[in-house]
Order: sequence, then C-alpha cells, then structure tokens
Amino acid sequence: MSLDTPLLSLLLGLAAILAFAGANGIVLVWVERKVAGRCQRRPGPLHVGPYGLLQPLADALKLISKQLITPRRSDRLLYWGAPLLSFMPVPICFLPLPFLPEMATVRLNLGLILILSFIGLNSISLCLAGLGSNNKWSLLGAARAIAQTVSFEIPLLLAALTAVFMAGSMDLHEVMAAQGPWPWQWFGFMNPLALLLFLISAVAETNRAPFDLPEAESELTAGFHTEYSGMGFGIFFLAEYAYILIICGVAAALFLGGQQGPVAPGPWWFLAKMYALVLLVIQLRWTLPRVRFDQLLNLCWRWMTPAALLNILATMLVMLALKGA
Amino acid sequence: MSDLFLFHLAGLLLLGLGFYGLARRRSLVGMLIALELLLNGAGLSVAASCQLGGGDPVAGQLTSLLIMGLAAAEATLVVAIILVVTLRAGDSNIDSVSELKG
Amino acid sequence: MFGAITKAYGALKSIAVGLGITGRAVFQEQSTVIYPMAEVKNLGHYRGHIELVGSDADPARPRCVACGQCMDMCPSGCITVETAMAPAELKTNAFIRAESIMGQLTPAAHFDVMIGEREPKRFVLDYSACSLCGQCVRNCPAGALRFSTHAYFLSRDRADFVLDLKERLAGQAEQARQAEQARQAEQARQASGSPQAEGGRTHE
Amino acid sequence: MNSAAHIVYVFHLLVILAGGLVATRAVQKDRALVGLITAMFGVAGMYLLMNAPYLALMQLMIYAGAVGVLIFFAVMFTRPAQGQEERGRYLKRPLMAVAAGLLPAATLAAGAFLFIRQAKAQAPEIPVVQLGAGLLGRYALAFELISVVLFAAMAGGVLLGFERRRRR
Repeated sequence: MSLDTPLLSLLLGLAAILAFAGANGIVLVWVERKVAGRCQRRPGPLHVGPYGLLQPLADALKLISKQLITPRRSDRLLYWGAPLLSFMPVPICFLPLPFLPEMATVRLNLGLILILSFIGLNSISLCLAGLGSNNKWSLLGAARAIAQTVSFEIPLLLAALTAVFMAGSMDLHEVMAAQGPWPWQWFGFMNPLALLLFLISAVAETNRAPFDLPEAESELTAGFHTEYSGMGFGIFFLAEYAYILIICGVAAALFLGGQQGPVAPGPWWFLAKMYALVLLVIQLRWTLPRVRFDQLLNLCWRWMTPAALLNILATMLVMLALKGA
Repeated sequence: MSDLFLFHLAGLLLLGLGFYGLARRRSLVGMLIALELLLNGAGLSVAASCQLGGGDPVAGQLTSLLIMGLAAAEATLVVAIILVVTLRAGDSNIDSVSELKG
Repeated sequence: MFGAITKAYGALKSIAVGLGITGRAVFQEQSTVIYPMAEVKNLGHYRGHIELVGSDADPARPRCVACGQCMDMCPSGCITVETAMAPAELKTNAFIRAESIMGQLTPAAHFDVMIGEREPKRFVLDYSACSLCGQCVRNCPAGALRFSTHAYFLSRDRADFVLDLKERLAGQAEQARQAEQARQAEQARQASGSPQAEGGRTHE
Repeated sequence: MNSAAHIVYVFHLLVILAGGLVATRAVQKDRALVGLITAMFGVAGMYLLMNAPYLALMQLMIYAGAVGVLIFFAVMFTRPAQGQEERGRYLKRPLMAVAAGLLPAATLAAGAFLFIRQAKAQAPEIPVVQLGAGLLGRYALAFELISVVLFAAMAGGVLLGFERRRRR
C-alpha cells in the first residue's frame, strides 16, 4: 500500500495534525507558565523534569485521571457536547495553514475563509457550555463570549480582507507568495494598521487576556467552564491553545510573509514567525490588566471597526493608484 | 431521479420541517428557529436550481447569499422584538402577547 | 480625528512600554528564592518564636528577672517560668529600663525587691500553642525577650516544639563564642599571610 | 453524482432530518437551537456536494456563526428561571401541524418530480472572482439593497433594544 492513496494520506495528515495540536498545547502550557514566571521575576514550573518541562504532562495526567462530574441540573447533552464541539473545528482549521511548501493534504483556494468560518464556531461551543451548565457564572461568561466574538469578528475579517486585497487571493499559499522575503516586502510592513487590527481582534477572538472576559476569574470564577472538571476542562484548554496557534499562523501568513525569508528554508520561517506571535500574545497576557466590558465593546465598535473600514478603503485607493501609474 | 431533484428534496424537507415547526411552536424563539430552517431550505433550492438546472450559477449562488443576508437581518430584528416582548409580557410566548393592552 | 489618532498613539505606546517592562523582567534575575533548594538570607525582619536575651555581662545568662509578667500576659498560656534566687553578686542592668516602663503601674518598692535577686530556673515555651502575638516581648519589664530568627524550624515530633529557652540561650552563647574564636583564628592566619587563606571565605 | 457522493448525500440528508426534527420538536429551546445548527451543517454539506464551497463556508459563517449565535442570545434572554421551556400548550391538533408541513412540501416535491426536465450531471465550480464580479457588476443593486436592509434591521434592532421596561 503506497502513501499516495488519498484516503490514507488524509488519515495520516489528520493524525499528524491532532498530534501536533496536542503536543503544541502541552508545550505552550509550559511556555506560558515559564513566561508568566519570568515576567513576574519568579522561576515558573521547575520540579517535574528538567526545567519543569514535564509539568504539563503531569497536569494532563491529573486531568485525565480526574472524575468527570456532571452537575445535577445541567443539560447532559449540551454540557458534554460543548467541549467536543470546541475542539472539533481545530483539525479542520489546521488543514489550510501553510506549514509546508506543498502540504499534500488539502490545498484550498478558500483557505482563509475556511479557517475564519470554523474559528467562529468556537463561540457556539462556549454558548453550549454556558447554557448547558445551568450556572449563572457560566451563562454570564457565555453571554460575554457571544458579544465579544460577534463584535470582534468584524475588524478581524476586515483586516484579513485587506491582506486578501493586496494579494488578490484567499489561498494562504498565494498570499504568502505575493510577499517578499524581506520585512519591508511583507504586508504587515506595508500596512501596519491592518496587522495591528488583526492582532488585537485575534486576541479578542481567542478570549485571551486582556480580553479574557468570558472567563474572568475575579468576577465569574471561571466563566463558561466553571462547572467543568477533568478532561472537560482540559479539552477547552487544549482548544484554546490550538486556536491561538491557528490565528497566529494566519497572521504570520497574511502579514509577515509566512514562509518567505532569506537563507533558511520556508517551513522554518513560518514556524518561527508563528511562534514569535504566540510568544507576543502570551507576554501580552502577563503585561496588561483585563479591560472592562464596556471598554471592550467601545474599543471594537468605536475604534477598530471604523479604523478597519478606513484602512480597507485607503488600501483600495492606493492599489488603484499604483495600478494606474 | 436526477441530482437536481435530490437537492430539491432536501430543500423541501427543510421547508416542511419549517412549516411544521412554525405551526407547532408557541414561543417566539421556537418560531424563529423554524423560520431559519425554512430559509435554509429556500437557499438550498435556489442554489441547486442554478447550479444543476438551466440558470446562471453566479446568480444562483448570489441569491443564496442574499437569502443568508436576509436571514441575518431578520434574525437581528426578531431577536430585538423577542427582547421587547419578554420585557413587556414576562415571557416570549405568543399567547401572552395576543391581547391588546392600552 | 487628530485627537483620536493621538489617543490611539498614546494607548499603543503604553502597551509597548508595558511589554518592555515585562520583557526586561524576563531577562532579569529572579527575585524569588526557591525555598528547599536555597536559603533565605534576609531574615532580619523574620519574627519567629521568642527567645531570651542574654545579659550584657554574661551572654549565657538571661536578663530575665523572672517577674512572671510574660506568663500572665500570654493569651495562650504557653510560657512557664520557674523562679530561682540569683547569686547575690549579680546585679542586672535592667533596673533603669524596668523602672521607666513599669514604675507607673507597679510600686517601685516592689521592684527593688525583685531586681537582682531573682532569675529563672527554667524558662519553657510551648511553641505549639504560641500564636506569636508578641505580648510577652512587648510587656517584658527587663527587655529580656525578643523574637528569634529561627526560620528553619521543622520537626515531626510535637514534643520538639516545647523549648527550654534558657538552655537555648546557653547554646547560642556557646556558639557565638566558638564563632568568635574561629574568626579570630582566621584573622590571625590571614595576618601571618599563610597561603591557605587565599581561597578562604571572609564573610562576617 | 457517483455512488460515493450519493452516500454522502444520504448522510447529509439524515443530518438535516435529525437536526430539523430536534429543532422543531425539542422541549428545551437551547436543544432546539443545537438542532437548527446541526441542520445548517447538513445544508453546508449539501452546498459542498453541489460544488459550491464558497456558499458552504458562508453558510457556516453567517448561519452557524452569526445567526445561530444571535438566536443563542434570544434563548438566554427568554430563559425561564427553571423547568420546562414550553409550557405544554401545543397546538390542539398536532395533525394540523404535520399537515402544515407536509402539504406544501409534498405538493412542491411532486411538482419538482414532474416538471424537472433537464438537469446537469456535474455542477460547475464558480471561482470566487466571478462571484465578486457578479456582486459588483450585474447584481450590484441587489447587493446594495441587502446592505440597506441589513443596516435598517440593525438600526431597528438597536432602537427596539433600547426601549426600557414600561413603568407601571
């Protein structure tokens, strides 16, 4: 049996993606805790394994071995459907990410739309968790999550569209190909406002601090996942890190030239740019305090959405002018 | 049976389910959900007709998109109406707003 | 429009400044001491269980006049002082201080009887009952009590937390004497310029 | 469609049927909404089958991502303190509801079966560029119209939402 069989390669690709997502979650947990520690001038995880590297594995083991508790008055179906639904889109979102020059699994000319539409499904899983838990905090967290993701999807899409305009394609490979290897040839350099808007909305979309209102622990205990124990919580956690990685990968491909780069081969550049953005997002979490909810929505509707609209307009005009000249 | 008919069948299934739900549900939210089913069926049928039938595929897909936009607009309004009804009448049951109150 | 831009610029600048601060902290030295692996050095402000203060004349002998104030004041009743008559030649220097603090409350005549004539035979602290309130230290008329910096005090046996403070004071005095001797020896060796001293430690 | 596609078709049809039944019959509204979203996924699969991937993704993005989430808001607003959502006051004759659904669907199905004469075997895949050209060229008016409708709906929604509870 050769590897060329489409079904087999698809299965292998899916297995690789799932393994990558899981391993990535574990490594990112360690990175997050280390960065958090260093930002606060303390060592972070230290004892399990060298430099505490095995700490996330130990945590995962603990989560797996814990009892799964279903609250008595919760809706069983929705309650357990939510974590599954939150992780379900992850492998699909990984498919169009341009990790390799010619990734064999799927090459879609609608890759960007695919990722963005499936990332939007995450908010549904948060809603299910909030409604299914039958808990006030969960419900409030879910309501916040909806308002937040629905609002920030607009500047996110508009900022992504700006890059699509500049490249003339929705295929992430082609967007990358339209940029050059040097930083001044990247869309993020040519159009820094779009990059900025995309990053801010991405942080808000993935519910990360300073926009982590759906799980604001000082107000809502743990927001939508208050009631979840064991792997129910673990899957939410894993999915969160996977989404961070996906959206940072999209940002790297759209605005930072993706695989374009001097000297080193493309995939390494892509990984480096993606993880640099992930590190930025992590450090942002330990730098900024959480915003208030009205500040969040004001930021989206009064600042970012108009800015994104103006930016897309300006981009179009500049492109027309360049074309005419 | 042609493929076109199969797709129409799916669209009509959604249509039937939508009507059934509209007639059966007594709450505004339930009716809104049924209405969305109905609109889904319409979009499916239109797109199928133009993709596999004689029409212009571009027009078909755009009409389908239009229906989605319409559904979004309609859902926005209905959610606002549901909010108002719930605030005024205490619940979103259509029986409780069937009386005229001054 | 212009105001909006300057406001946005200010906000972004503050974010960048914040990122700079945390970014610098990442590469700075950690200020956390990882307890079981490293020892805490700044114990000056640590207030552990109480201990006796040695008198100026003889560090091994407590300033305590065995008046029993600490016993009375202790809300947990964890201090036990057994009184003994001191050797006649001993005159503590606690007299002035005791007079100034307690003179208003206690008749001076009563003090005259106590001072210089009594000392504790045993001074026992049941640390397991102590709440570290410090009433004894605050109220000691002779200034004979203070908080120790005995931070690394662990035991599995409850009986180990019943401390005889007089014994402890004697032990501390002995240790201090030995340390002083060692220091002097070290200094002497350094003065004579022996080659062994070069890699030696010179901490106080 | 080949036979594999037929199997996929039947699967999507079953998804739509199951989702639709849950959406119309479930007692709790949140479950009904989950049914609706399931049915939407089935429809997206249908779009994929008829070679319209852009439509399928838009279906997910607009319907599941936006409309479904909006209805979630409605469900949260109208959530009773506890217990059953629908208070058992269904239509007196459930048969009427079945007829209301079945009659138009069956009539139209019969019509479709009788009158579909020619149908392509393979649907063409329309590139997004062509769709965009259509939106900005031939069908620009409809595009503008829907944006106006959306704007009006949003403004109306905001106006309605700002209405305070009436003072007694």
